[in-house]
Amino acid sequence: MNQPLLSIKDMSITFSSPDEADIEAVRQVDLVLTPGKTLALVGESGCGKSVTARAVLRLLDKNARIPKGEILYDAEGGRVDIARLHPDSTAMRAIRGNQISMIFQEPMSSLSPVHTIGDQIDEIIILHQRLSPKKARERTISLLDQVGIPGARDRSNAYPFELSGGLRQRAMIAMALACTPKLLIADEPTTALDVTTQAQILDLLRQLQADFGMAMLFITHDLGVVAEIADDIAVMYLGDVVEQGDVFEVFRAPKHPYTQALMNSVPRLQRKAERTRLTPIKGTVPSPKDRPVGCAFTSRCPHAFAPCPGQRPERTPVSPGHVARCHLLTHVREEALA
Amino acid sequence: MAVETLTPAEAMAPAKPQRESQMRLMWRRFRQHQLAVISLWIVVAFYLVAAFAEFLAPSDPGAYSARYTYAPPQGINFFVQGEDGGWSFQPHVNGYRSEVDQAAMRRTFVIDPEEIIPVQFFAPAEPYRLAGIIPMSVKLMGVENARDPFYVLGADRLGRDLLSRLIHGTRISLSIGLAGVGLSLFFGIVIGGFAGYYGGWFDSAVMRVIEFIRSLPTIPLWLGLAAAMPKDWNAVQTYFAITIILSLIGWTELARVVRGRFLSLRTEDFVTAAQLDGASDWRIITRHMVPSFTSHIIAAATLAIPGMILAETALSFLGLGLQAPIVSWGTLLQDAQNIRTLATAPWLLAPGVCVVVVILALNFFGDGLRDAADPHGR
Amino acid sequence: MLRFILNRLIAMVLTLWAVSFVAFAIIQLPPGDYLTTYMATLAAQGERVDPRAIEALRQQYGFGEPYVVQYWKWITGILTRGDFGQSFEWKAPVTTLIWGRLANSILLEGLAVVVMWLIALPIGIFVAVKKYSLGDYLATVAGFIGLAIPNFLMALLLMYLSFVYFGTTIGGLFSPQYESAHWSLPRLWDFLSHAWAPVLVLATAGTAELIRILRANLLDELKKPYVTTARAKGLPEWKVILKYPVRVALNPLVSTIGWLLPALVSSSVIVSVVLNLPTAGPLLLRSLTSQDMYLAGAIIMLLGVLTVIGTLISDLLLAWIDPRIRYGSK
Amino acid sequence: MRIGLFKGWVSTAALAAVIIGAGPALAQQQAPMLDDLVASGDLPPLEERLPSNPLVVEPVESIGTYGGTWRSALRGGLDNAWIARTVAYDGLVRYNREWDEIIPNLAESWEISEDSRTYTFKLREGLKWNNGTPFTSEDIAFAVELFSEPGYGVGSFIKSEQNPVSVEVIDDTTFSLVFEKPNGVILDELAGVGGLTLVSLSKDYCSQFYPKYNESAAEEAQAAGFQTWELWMEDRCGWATETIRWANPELPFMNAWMIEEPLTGTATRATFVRNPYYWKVDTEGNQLPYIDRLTMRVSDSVEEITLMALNGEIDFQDRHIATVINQPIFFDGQEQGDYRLGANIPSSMNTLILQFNLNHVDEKRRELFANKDFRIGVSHLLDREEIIDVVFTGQGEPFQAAPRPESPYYDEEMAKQYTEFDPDAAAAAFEAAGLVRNGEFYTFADGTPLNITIDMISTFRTEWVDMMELLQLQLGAGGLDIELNNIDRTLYYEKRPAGDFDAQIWQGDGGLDVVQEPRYYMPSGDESVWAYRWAQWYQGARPEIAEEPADWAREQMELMRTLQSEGDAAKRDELMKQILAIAKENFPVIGVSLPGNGYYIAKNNLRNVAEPMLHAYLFPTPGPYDPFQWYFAQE
Repeated sequence: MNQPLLSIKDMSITFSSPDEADIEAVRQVDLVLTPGKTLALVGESGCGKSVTARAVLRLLDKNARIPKGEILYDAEGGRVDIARLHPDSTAMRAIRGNQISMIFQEPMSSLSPVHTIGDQIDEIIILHQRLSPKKARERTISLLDQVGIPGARDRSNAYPFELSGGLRQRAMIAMALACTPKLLIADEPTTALDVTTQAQILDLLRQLQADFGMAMLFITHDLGVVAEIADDIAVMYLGDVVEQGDVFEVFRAPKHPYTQALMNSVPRLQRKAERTRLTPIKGTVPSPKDRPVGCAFTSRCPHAFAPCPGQRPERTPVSPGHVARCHLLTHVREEALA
Repeated sequence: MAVETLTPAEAMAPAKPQRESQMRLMWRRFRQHQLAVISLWIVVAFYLVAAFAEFLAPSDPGAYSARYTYAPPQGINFFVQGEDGGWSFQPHVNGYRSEVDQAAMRRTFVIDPEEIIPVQFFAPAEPYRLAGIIPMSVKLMGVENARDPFYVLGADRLGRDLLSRLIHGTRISLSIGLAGVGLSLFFGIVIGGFAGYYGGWFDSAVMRVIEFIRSLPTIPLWLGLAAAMPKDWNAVQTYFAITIILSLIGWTELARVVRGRFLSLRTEDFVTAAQLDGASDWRIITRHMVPSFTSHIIAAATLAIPGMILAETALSFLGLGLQAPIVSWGTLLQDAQNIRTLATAPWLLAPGVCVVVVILALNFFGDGLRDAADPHGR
Repeated sequence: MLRFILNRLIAMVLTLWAVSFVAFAIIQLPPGDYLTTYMATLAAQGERVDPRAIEALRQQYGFGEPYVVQYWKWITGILTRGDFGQSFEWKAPVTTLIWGRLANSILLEGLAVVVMWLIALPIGIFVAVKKYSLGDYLATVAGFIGLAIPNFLMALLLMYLSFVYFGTTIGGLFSPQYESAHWSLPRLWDFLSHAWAPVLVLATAGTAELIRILRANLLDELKKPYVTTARAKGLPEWKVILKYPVRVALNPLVSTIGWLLPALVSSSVIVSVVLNLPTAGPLLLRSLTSQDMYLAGAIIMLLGVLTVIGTLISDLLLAWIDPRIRYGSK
Repeated sequence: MRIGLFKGWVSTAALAAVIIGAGPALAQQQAPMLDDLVASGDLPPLEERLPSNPLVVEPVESIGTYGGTWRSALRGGLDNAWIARTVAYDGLVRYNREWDEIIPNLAESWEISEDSRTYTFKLREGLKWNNGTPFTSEDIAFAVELFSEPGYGVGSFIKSEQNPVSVEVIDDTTFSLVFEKPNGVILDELAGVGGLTLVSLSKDYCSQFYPKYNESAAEEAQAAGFQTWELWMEDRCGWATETIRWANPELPFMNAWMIEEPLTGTATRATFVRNPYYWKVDTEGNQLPYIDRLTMRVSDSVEEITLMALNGEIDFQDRHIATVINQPIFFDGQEQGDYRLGANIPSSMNTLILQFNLNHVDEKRRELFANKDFRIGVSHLLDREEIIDVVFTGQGEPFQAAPRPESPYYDEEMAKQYTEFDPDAAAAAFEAAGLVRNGEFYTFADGTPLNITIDMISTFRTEWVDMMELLQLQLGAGGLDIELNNIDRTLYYEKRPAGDFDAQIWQGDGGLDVVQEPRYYMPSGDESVWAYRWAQWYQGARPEIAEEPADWAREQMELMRTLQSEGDAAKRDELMKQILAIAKENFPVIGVSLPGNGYYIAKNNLRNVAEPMLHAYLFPTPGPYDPFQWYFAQE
């Protein structure tokens, strides 16, 4: 097993507001990213997966803090705790875009509407690699070519609105790869795309990962995508990582009721006669401020029992590399009946 | 480092499960803008002054005194030193020593610390009706002997009390702003509303007209209209005519806002739903659409008031607006519009200070309202 | 793009026609005509009015024709001969009176627009980035103070204060010795030492609106994902803000020039009167009050034309800097 | 600020062939700035430029030195009046500095026929326009010819229908003005600003625009962008003191200074430079003027002009800035600005004249306003001392509409009658006028309410607002319900013919210029607002509204007609006194107070400036005080 590239240890993120109590949006998350591997971060909207990903690049809003935990990154010059860097410091900026880069969900709005694709990619190359504008543009064109944009030279002078969604996302990827980063964070990169484009983009990402050997943090709510691209999976619910491990292991034997429920809500291709009703998760995600002290899933869990609301379940190893946070794994059934 | 401060609820959950009432939410957002909150109180204070002018003004704004032309401000002192050297509480103003300098054609004044004129609070006054309703016969402050000088903010060229004139002028100036905006609002909502709701040729026609009016410099319009006003109108008629002139130009901005809101609301689901339910247009507009953008309208209207107040002063400056003996900030400033005043009676610029403060306050208040009503900008 | 320009041009011609009509209507609104005002003015100066002279003038100027006829004569004169008619009061063709003054107006208002932007840009960016901070409030008050002080008062105060503290009178555009000199460095300096006051008054009166729009646009843009993208590139924060959201927020701001112009023209009338600037303003004011109708009509119309052209230019500018409009998307 | 004794008014020039001795032949000098021009031959030597007998002017204080620039300011580009007062005052004849005599100017002498119909003038020999062409009788004849054109909009005695005039040219320097009827006041007309019309055009230059002399003049006018030759003529050859006259630097002048930078519509200043052909010398034979140049800043901002004066950037000025309200700051600023204040004695005899409409169309009101007792009552209700105190800081004295104390027509009784504040007398007078007081206000005898609306204009004189507000309160206290109607000046004029206004106010013209401006003493013209319809009858105008005046007014009118055709000054005086006596008896209008002295601002180094100066429209101050002999002392 490779040396981890980035480890998030026991990280919490809190948001403050002028007239409300602070809210812990992410609590005690542990994640490990390894070169050449993809970690998928899965969960419903609002569960904190994007916040976690952005924390790695310190791109959080200014009312967000990381009060505890560390984000250890093996930079070229040694290990850095990103959690302790100032967001606008030189050290942080040297990592951003250069060693860790990010792809966003909306390729349209994530690209500046008033600059050409080429300009936007050139910029990052000039910034980190100190190339002349001319050379940077050559590199940009080869990158665009590499991500499969036809007529890359012409397209580099195009504005985002002149490209289709798929091409835009390819351009976005080209931008992210411009400095051959060690870690690529992809925040739902395929959500806004249609199905065929989605598959092409996933293919591209997989292939690029193979070419560049980078680690990838892939955020999605689509378990199908996870199956296609991930090596490891971490399932988040309302700020907690409830289950994580090898993707096959977790898919094969989900231990946390939430993971199980997620699995059940994905339709499978079956003969009509064999189809069973999908079991959607009951209720909706509560607001973080209504989250119980204990397991966040309590309010929607079909198995909820006595310790759930008041006591936070520990990380419990299920099998090597497979961990879940659920009282069901540590408490005996009798208590549940009691 | 991001810029926008979102509440955690907004940061975490895009779909808000529990809906706070629109107004409460707005008020909460409004409170974040502290400058707007302060401004709100300033605006309220000024309107209270306007409403209770008779009670607050120490004297009749028209009462003149030959002995005190251009008398400087006295200021109010609260303590007097007794013969034993001890200080006791006695609100008072000091008298003047003055002499006439014939060569220079003026009176010179020196505040006389010896002469103490006690100030009474809730002093008796000529009977009047407070805010036009409540019969009263006291005023906030006054001096016992009406012949004693009482010029807290100084006197003007006829020896009239500037403070009293300022207080009464507040009434005219602020109400002209309010009335002008009210009228503009009426035109704006009716015209803009129709344009936005029905769209089509009417909408484009209205928009062209609005663009046209906005492309005209306002001064010639004012001048032309003000000059065309029947000259034998009395003060009240002139006042209303000025209001109408101001709102004839002012309605365009409000109409634009209203139209914009109507256009965007027209396509929203709840309106479509109401239409499908067979609700009448009138019902849809009044029951569904108007309540949902009242806050924007209030904000836009608030931001339109300062323009009206400034316009009133500008018209007075050009000699076309309200004229003496009407007392407004514009006419008061007109008196202060000369080197002589700047050089020898700067206190007569006090109406200018009021204008500045009120304009700033109304602007910040309106901006705060707009921020709160529409967190995502325009 | 061509279509866009063409459409705008057609709209402009229509607007101009409407402006000319309104201009003529405005000068016809007040009761009486130039001669009644003329008599009143003479009498006010203690001069004696000779009714015979008035009668001769009345014939000479052709008063009493129907309104439409007068308008028709006027507008065809302008279109066919560039003849704006005769100024009664100056006894000179209107064209000889207005061009130089209009040029001064354009110069001053142009300078004011530039200064307005110079003031509004930093403040607008600052207050958006530092929303609801003490700095925000102070900068906002500073940016709005010019709006809040009535123009005439500010102009008068500046003139008086510069007399008291610098011992100079800053009225006009030049000191007497440079009045009719050729352009040179000292003359430019002299011009600047006079022009700062009106430009400042005009500029600060408009900054508030610019700041307000810039702030609203910028607050909007700052939340957009592309800003995060830019940050994720590793750009320093100031560069992120200046290069991306500010750049985008500037686009709609360009189009505000168009409708800032009418307000600017209006306030320049007042400022010019107080500071004695040889712009079209005082001429307009005087001609309106004396009912010198062809002169007033010509100035109102030309000011309208200026604003309409200004709007057109700002629209074209917007199209030029915003690729989305340039390439006809949306 | 003592006021010099004002002597007799009218010239005694009937036989006058006033010849002030020809200048000493020796030591004639010219300004150094002309020396080079003469040396280079661009300019003839001084002797060839001066007339054979130049007008010798006695300096006010001392012989001056050449040089310097007189800085002043115009309020806007149409402020021709200041140029008229400083540059233009050079007619055939002029007033002396005391305004009690008419003295030679361009004309060195004149004769008046027995019947007062023919006036024969003798011009100085060798007078030249500033371009060197001779000034002759032909120029006068040309002006009369041109201004008699019916379509030419000039107002002057030349166009008078009641007493038409013609010119007879006798020789180059001699001509006669011949009137149809006797004319006793023409010399006064010629000595005032109105007389400038006659001598303002050079035939040599202006005839090129006149179809009579140039067949293609009309086409040339078209080509120059003017619709008619009249407009083109007006543009090139503005008459007398018209603004347009100062816009054409080619136009020949006879004044001390000529146009250097013209006053065009776009000018920010107008400048004038010495006329090398000016035809006046000082007592040592030095050619005048002393001052090289005049620069007039064109400023639309009174406040700017005020600051310029305070800053010492103005050498002499009174117009626009020397107001009551500015007096304290100008007084205080004398040291800093290095200037002094001198007294201006106004020709006006009143700060405000209240004119009830004696010709009201409403029968009841006409009867009331025409009742002398009513007007006496109103006059007694005015607390004039208070108004003087509040509005004028104590300057002035209670005064009715009557000639000023400086005037030979001064009559203390006329000036002071009914001026004491006396509510009881007022009540008695109102009772005599048939008014009844029920409660707060008086009503007509039949009980109909009496509310009186007084029209006023605030934009013309700011102090009127203040005065009228006080007046309203004072009359109100005495039981008269007064409403103030602050209106536009145009409307002010338009209301007059309709006759349904109650009262209007105006300033007290005619304090010194009693004969020329008798509007408050008798119904003399449109400005006699109190008897507008009678005045129409007198003028023979507007027959649709003209009304036959009351007997006393008719008597005045007959006296005035006699006066105007009377050649003998003493007899004219007597006639005027009779008119005034009738006015005093009938008390048609109510005055408030005698205006205090005005002031002028002059730099400390500006010399030969008379103090005090009389100030009037007809006597265009400072013109009659000979600005061409002012000079800057060298320090």
